[in-house]
Amino acid sequence: MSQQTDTPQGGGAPEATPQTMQLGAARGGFLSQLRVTLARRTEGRGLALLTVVVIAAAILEPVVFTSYQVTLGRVALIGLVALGLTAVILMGELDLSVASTLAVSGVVMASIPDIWLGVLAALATGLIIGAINAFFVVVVGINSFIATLGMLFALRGLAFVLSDEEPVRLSNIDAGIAFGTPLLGPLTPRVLLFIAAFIALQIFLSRVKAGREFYAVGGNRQAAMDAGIPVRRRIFTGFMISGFVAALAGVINTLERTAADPTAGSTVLLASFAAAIIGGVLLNGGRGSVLGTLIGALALGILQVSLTLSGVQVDIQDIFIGVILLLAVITDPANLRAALAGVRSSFRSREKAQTPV
Amino acid sequence: MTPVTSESAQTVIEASGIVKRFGGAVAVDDVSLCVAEGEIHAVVGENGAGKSTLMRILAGILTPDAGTVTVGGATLEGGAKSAIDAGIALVHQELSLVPEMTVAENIMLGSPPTALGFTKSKELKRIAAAALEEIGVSVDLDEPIARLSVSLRQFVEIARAVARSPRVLILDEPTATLTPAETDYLLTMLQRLAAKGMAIIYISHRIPEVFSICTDVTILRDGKLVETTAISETTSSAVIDAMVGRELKLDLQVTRESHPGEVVLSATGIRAVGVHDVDLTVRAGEIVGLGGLVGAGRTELVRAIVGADPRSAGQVTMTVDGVTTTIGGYQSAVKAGIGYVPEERRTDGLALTMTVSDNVALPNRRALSTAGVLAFGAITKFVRNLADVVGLRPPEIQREVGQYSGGNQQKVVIAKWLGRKPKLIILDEPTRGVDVGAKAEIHRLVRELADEGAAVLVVSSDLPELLELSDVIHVVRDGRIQGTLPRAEADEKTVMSLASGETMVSA
Amino acid sequence: MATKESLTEAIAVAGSPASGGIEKKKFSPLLWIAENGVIVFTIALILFAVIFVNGFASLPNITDVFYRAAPIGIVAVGMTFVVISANYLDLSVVAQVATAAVIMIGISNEYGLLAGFAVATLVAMLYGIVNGVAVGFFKANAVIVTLSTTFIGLGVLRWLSGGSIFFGPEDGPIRAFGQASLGPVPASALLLIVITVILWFVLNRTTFGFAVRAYGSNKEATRLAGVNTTLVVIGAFVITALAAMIGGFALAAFSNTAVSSMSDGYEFRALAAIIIGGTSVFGGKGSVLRTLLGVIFVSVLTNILVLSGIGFGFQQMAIGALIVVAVSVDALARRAAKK
Amino acid sequence: DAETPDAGGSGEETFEVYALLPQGTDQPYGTTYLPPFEETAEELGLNLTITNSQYDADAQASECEVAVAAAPDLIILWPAVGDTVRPCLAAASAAGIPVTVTNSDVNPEDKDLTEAYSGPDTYGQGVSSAEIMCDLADGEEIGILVVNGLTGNSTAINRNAGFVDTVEANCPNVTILAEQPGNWNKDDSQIAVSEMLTAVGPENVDGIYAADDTMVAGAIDALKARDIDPEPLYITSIGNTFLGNPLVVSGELDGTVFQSSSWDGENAARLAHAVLTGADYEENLFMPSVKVTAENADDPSVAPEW
Ligand SMILES: Nc1ncnc2c1ncn2[C@@H]1O[C@H](COP(=O)(O)OP(=O)(O)OP(=O)(O)O)[C@@H](O)[C@H]1O
Ligand SMILES: Nc1ncnc2c1ncn2[C@@H]1O[C@H](COP(=O)(O)OP(=O)(O)OP(=O)(O)O)[C@@H](O)[C@H]1O
Ligand SMILES: [Mg+2]
Ligand SMILES: [Mg+2]
Repeated sequence: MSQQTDTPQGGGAPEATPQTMQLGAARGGFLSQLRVTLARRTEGRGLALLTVVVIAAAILEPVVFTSYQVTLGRVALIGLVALGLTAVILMGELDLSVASTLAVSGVVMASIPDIWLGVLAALATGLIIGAINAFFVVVVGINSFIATLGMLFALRGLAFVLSDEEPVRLSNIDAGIAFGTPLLGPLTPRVLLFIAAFIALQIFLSRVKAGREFYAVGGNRQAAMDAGIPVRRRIFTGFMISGFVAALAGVINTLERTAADPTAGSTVLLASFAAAIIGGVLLNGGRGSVLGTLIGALALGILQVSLTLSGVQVDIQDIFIGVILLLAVITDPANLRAALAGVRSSFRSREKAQTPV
Repeated sequence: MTPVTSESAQTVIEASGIVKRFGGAVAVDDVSLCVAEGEIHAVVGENGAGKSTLMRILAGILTPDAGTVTVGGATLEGGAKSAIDAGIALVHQELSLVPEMTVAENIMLGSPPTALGFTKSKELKRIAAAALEEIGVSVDLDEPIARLSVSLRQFVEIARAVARSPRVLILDEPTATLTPAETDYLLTMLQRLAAKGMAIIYISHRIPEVFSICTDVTILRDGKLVETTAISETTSSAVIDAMVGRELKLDLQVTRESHPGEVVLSATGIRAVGVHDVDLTVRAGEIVGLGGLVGAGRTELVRAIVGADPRSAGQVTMTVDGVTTTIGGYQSAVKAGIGYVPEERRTDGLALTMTVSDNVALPNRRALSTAGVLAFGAITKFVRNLADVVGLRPPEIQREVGQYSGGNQQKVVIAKWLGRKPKLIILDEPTRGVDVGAKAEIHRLVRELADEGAAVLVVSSDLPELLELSDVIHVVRDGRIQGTLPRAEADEKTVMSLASGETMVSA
Repeated sequence: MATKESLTEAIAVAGSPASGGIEKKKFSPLLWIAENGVIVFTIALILFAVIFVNGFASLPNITDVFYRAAPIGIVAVGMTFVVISANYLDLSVVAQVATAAVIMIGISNEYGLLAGFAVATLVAMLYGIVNGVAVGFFKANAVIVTLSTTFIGLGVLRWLSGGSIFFGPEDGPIRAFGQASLGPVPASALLLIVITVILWFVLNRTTFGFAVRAYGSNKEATRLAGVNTTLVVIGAFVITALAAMIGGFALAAFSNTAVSSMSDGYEFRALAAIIIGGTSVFGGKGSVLRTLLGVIFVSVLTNILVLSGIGFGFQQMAIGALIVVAVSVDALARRAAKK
Repeated sequence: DAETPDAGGSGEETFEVYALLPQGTDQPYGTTYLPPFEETAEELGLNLTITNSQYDADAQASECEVAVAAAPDLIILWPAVGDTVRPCLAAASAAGIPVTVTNSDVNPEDKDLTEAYSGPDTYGQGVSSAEIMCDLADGEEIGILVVNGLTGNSTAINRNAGFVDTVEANCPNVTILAEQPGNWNKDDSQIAVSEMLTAVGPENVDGIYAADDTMVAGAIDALKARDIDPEPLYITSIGNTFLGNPLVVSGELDGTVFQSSSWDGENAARLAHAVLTGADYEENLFMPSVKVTAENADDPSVAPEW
C-alpha cells in the first residue's frame, strides 16, 4: 500500500455550508472496496498462520488431512472452550476459570448415576459458575481477571473435593464409548457439537441484537451504557456463555473418556487464549470474531496433530510450537509496519545527527 | 410554526432541584432548568461548572442525589434506556461511539431494528442513512468509526441523536472539534430542527455561537445556577461576567510585537500518511499558525515533523545556538528541544491516573534526578513552580490529573514542556474545550514563550484564536500547504477561502 | 526558571482562583480500608491464627511460613513490574524459575557457584530481552509472547537437561545458603526482603521505575513525553526475569535439588499474590511492598490450612475464595466510601 | 511353508509401534525410562513413535486417536489417567491394533481389551512400603505422617491405597496422624512435613511414609531442620533412587521399594515385541518390588537408576 497517494476524503469539500457536507470516503472501484473490506476483517493473521501450517503439514505429514476426523477432533478439543471464551473477551473481560469449570462440571456429571440428569446438572453447573463470575464482575464490581483467577483456584479445589481427589468413572461406560464413535459420516458427536456451538455463536455475535452489543460493551463501555444497552445483562450473558461452553466441553470430555478427571483441562486455558488471540480477538475487547477463533484453533490443532504424527520428541515439539506462536504474534502486520518504520526513522536521525554548521 | 418564546410554547423537559455529588464534591447544586418546544436553550459556564454532569443526569446516565426530571409531564425513572424512550437524546462532550463498529451500527447503537432478536441490517442501514440525510452529511455507512476524522465522528453522533426523533436534543460542546464552516452548518441545522418543534439544549464555550442561535441561556458557576435569561435581554459580556463571577479583562485583540530571529525548525519535503511534500520553517520568537479545515492533515503534519508518526520522506532539522541537529525519531526531537502538546490531551498528553507532579516531571525526569535516582525535593519545587506559572487551579500537584477540568489538564500538558525550556513548542488545538478564562491564560503563555525567544507552531481550528496568535499563518488542505498569509494579510475570509480550496495564493 | 517571573506576572492578572470543583480530601475510614485492604486482611489473618491455630506462633512454624513465602515472593515482586507496566503477567516465570534452578545446581556442580550464577544471569537476561523486545518493540500481546517463551524455554530445558533431577553436594555453598538463617528467619526470606527493598527503590525512586509506572498508566502519553518505551518494556521484563532467576536459586537452595517441573503453577500463584496485594492489572498502580504483603497473606493462609489438617481440595477452594473476598471487600468499601 | 517370516529371522522384521506415554524427558523417571526403552525397541526392530501427554487425559485420548488413525502394528499405552483409557482401548481393538500396557496398569474391567502388562505394581509398592513400616513398628503403637504424590495422579492414588490398606490390615497399631500432598517435589514435601510436625506435635511423630524417595528426602531434611534426629524414627518410601538409596545406606531412611526405570522401559519394548511376534509372554509381567533396607542397600542388584 503506497502511503503518499489517495486520502479517502479526496473528493473534498468545496463548499461546506448549504445542503450536505461531503465528508465521507468516496466509494472506489471493486479493488479498493475489497481492500477496505479486508482491512476491516480481524482474521488476517490467523489465516496467514493457518495457511503456513496447512502447507507445511500437507508436504510433511499429509496423514493430517487423510485422517481428518482425528484432526477435527483435536481442533474441537482445543477450540470449543475458546469459542465461549471469545464471547467474554469481546466484551473486554477475561475468564480464567474455564479450565476449572470444565473439571468441576465433569465431576458433577460423573457423580450422578443417571446420564441425562448428569449432563443437565453439569451444564447447569457451568451456567451457575458463569453467573457467579458475572456477579463478582458486575454487581460487586471487581475486575474479571481477578474474580476468575479466584474461581480458577476455588473451582479446581471444588473438583478435588467433590471427586475425593480421584477420577470418577461414569456409571454407564457404554454410553460414553458410544458417544466417542462417529455419528454422521466420520464426525463424532464432539465435532458436531463443536460445529453447532460455532454456528450458534457466530450467528449470535453477528446477527442477534444482544450479541452485536457485545462489541459495543467491549469497544466503548461508556458509549454502550449511554446508548441504553443493558451492559450488565450482556456481561452476565457473556460469562454464562463461557461457563456453559466450558461445562459442555467438560461433559464431552467426560463422556468420551468414560470418567471425569478432577485434574482435567490443564492445558485448556492457555490453548484457548492462544487460539482466540491468534485468530485476531483483541484482549481489550471490541474486536475479533468467533470465526477468527475457529481459524486460530484450526491452526493450532493441525500443528499439534502433525507434530504428534511426526513422532518428534515432545521437547522439540514444544520448542516448535513456541517459536511458531512467537512468530505469529510478532508479525502482526500493523505492529510490524510501525516497528520497522520506527527503526528506519531513528536510523535516519543517527546518520546526520549533530553536524555543526 | 409556534413562535419561539418560552412563555407560550409547551414545556418539554423540566429539571428541578437537581443535586449531584462526587465523593465530597458537589458537581451540581440545586439546579433547575426548563426547556420548551422549539427553544434552543444555551447552558454556559466555566470548565467544571457542572454542565456535562447536569446533562448526563437529564439523559438518565447519572442518577441525581436529589431532584427530579420530567419529560412532557411524566417523571423519568432513571436509566439511559428510559430517558431515550422518553425522547431525550444526548450528544456527548467526549465522543460516545464504539470505534470498531460501523457508522450505521453506531447510529443505531442500543436500538437497532430487530425481528425476534435478530438485527435487521438492511433496515438498520436505511434508518441510519435517513438520519445522515436529515443532518445532510454523507459518509460510508460501513466504515468503522475508528477510521473517521474527529469532526465526522461528531456528526455521526449527532445523526444518532437525530435518528431517534427526540423531543429533546442535548448537545454538549458539539463545536469544539468543528471548523467554522462546519460550525455554521451545524448551527443552521439546529435552527431547522428547532423550527420543527424540537427542544434543544446547547452547551458551548463559544459565546458568539450562543448569541447567534439560542433563545435562552442558563449560566452555571461552581455547580450552582447563576441565572436563566432570554438571550434578547442580555449581552455577551454580561454572560461572561456571570460565568466567571468576576470581571474578566479579555484583551483578545492584543497584537504582539514579534521579533523573529534565526530559523529554528526547518522541515523540507515532508511526506507521510495524509501529508504531501510540505516545507515549513519556524524562527525563534515567531508564532507560526497552521490553519485549515478539520481533516486537512495538520495533525499528521506536525506529528510527522516531530517524528511521533513515521515519515516516508523529508528532512527535519533543529538549529539551536548554531548547532544543527537532524530530527528522526520522536526522542531525537525531544532531545533537540521540541515540546509537543498533542491534540488529544486525555489519550496522548496525560497519564490520567497519575498526579500532576508525575505528569509534569515525566519529560523532565533526567534533569530532576541524579544518576537515575529521582530527587523528590527538586521535583516538588519544580512542579509547584510550573503549576504557578501556568496558573493551575487548585494548585494541588499531588492530585490525579484525571480529576482536573479540561482547561487545567491542558495547562498541565503545557507545563510538562515549559520545564524543559523548549526551543520550539508545537501546540495542536491548545484550547479545544477550554473555557474562556483558561483560554486567555493559555494564549498569554504562548505569547510569553515566543517573546522569550522560543519558536512556536500552533495548529488551531479556532479562527479568531489563530488570527490573534500567529505572526504568520500557513493554510493546509489535503495535506499540502495551500498558501501562506503574513499577519497583515490574514483575516477570516482569506484563511477560509484557502482552506476550502477556492483560491490559490502562492507564498 | 528563567521564564518564571515574567509569566507569573502575566498570569496574576487573570485573578482569583476559581475552584475546579475539587474539594479537600477528607479522611474516610472505608476508603482507608479499601486502599489498605491487604494490610488489614493480613493482620487479621495472623491474629486469627495466633489465637486459634495451635502451633502457628511457634518459631519453627514462622520459619516454615518464611520458606513458603521466599521463592514465590521473589518471583512475585519481580513480576509486579510487568503487571504495573500494563502487560498482564509473565507466564514464562515458570520456565525461568526452573531453568535458573537447574542451571544453578547443574552448572555449580561442575564449574562452581560463580559460573552457575553467571550462566543463570545470562539466561535470565535472554528471557527478559526476548519477552521485552517482542512486547515492547513488536507490540505483541504479552500473554501470548510469554506463553510462547514458556513453551520454548521448558522445551529447551528438558531437551538439554533431560528432565533429570539435579542435586547439589551436601556441603556445597548452595546447600549452605539453603540452610542458613538468622534466628527464625531463613536466608532466603532475608533475600526476599532485600530484593523487595531494592525493587521498591527501583520502582519508586528511579527514573526507570517512574517510566514503568507512567507507561502502565498511559503508553502513548509516556512515549510522547520522550520516553523510550521499548526500553521501558524490555527493562520490566528483564527485572522480572532476574527476580525469577533469584527465586529459582532460592527454591533450589531450599531443597538442594532442581528439576524442570519444580515451578509448575508459579505464574498464577505469583499473579494471585500481586493482585491480592492490590496492584491493578490495568497497570500504572501498585507497589512491590503490596506484593510482598500479598505473598505473606497467601503463605500464612496456606500454612494455617495445612496446620489444620485441611485437604488439598479445600486449600485451593479457600485460597480462591479469599482472593475473591479480599478484592470484593476492597471494591465494596471503595464504593461505600464514595457515597 | 518356507515363506513364513520366522524363516527369514524375526530380527530383520520391523514393526510400527506407537507409544503413548504421559511423561518423557520432562520427569526424572521418564528421562531414565526412555533410553532403555528406545534401545531395546531398536534392537528388536520396533519403529517407535512416542508421544507425551504430560498427564493430561484429554491430550492422551487425542494422541490415541491419532495413533489408531495411523494404523500401527501395536500400541504401547502408559495411561495418563487409568480410568479414562477404555475408549482408546476400544478404538484400538475395533481397528484390530493390539495394545500392551506399561508402567501403570489399566483397571481390571478393561484388561480384556489389552494384551499384556509390564511394569511395577504401583499398588504393590505401597503395600511393600507399608510392610516395611509394619515390621519396624513391630506391634508398637506409633503415629506417622504421610506424604502423598501429586493430588489426583494415578500413581499417587494407587500407592496411597496400597499403603493405607496394608497398614489397616496388617498393623492397625500404626496410626496416620496427618497427610498432605508433596507433589513429587522435595521442597513441597519438606514444608508440608514441617508443618504437619507443628500441627501434631513433633513428640507424637514416630514415623513418616512418603510416596517417593524425592519427597522422603524432603521429609528427612524437615526433621533435621528442626534438630530432630531421623534415625530413631521409622521412615519408609518408594523408589530407591539416587536420592533415596544413599539415605538408606546412611540409615536415615529405613526402607524403600526399588523401582527400576530401566527394567520398566526395557520390558515395555520386549513385551510389545513378544506380542507382535507371537512369542510366549506373561500377561502380567511385574517388576519385582524389591524392598531395600540397610541390609541390601549396597547390593549391586538394587543400584539406583534415576
Ligand atoms: N465521574 C466523576 N467523578 C468525580 N468527579 C466528577 C465526575 N464527573 C465530573 N466530576 C466533577 O464534577 C465537576 C463538574 O464537571 P462537569 O464535567 O459537569 O463540568 P463541565 O461544566 O461540563 O466542564 P467542561 O466545560 O470542562 O466540560 C468537575 O469538578 C468535575 O471534576
Ligand atoms: N472525510 C474523511 N473521511 C475519512 N477520514 C478522514 C476524513 N477527514 C479526515 N480524515 C482522517 O481523520 C484524521 C484526522 O484528521 P486530522 O486530525 O489530521 O485533521 P487536522 O487538520 O489535524 O484537523 P484538526 O487538528 O483540526 O482536528 C486523519 O487521519 C484524516 O486522514
Ligand atoms: Mg463538560
Ligand atoms: Mg488534528
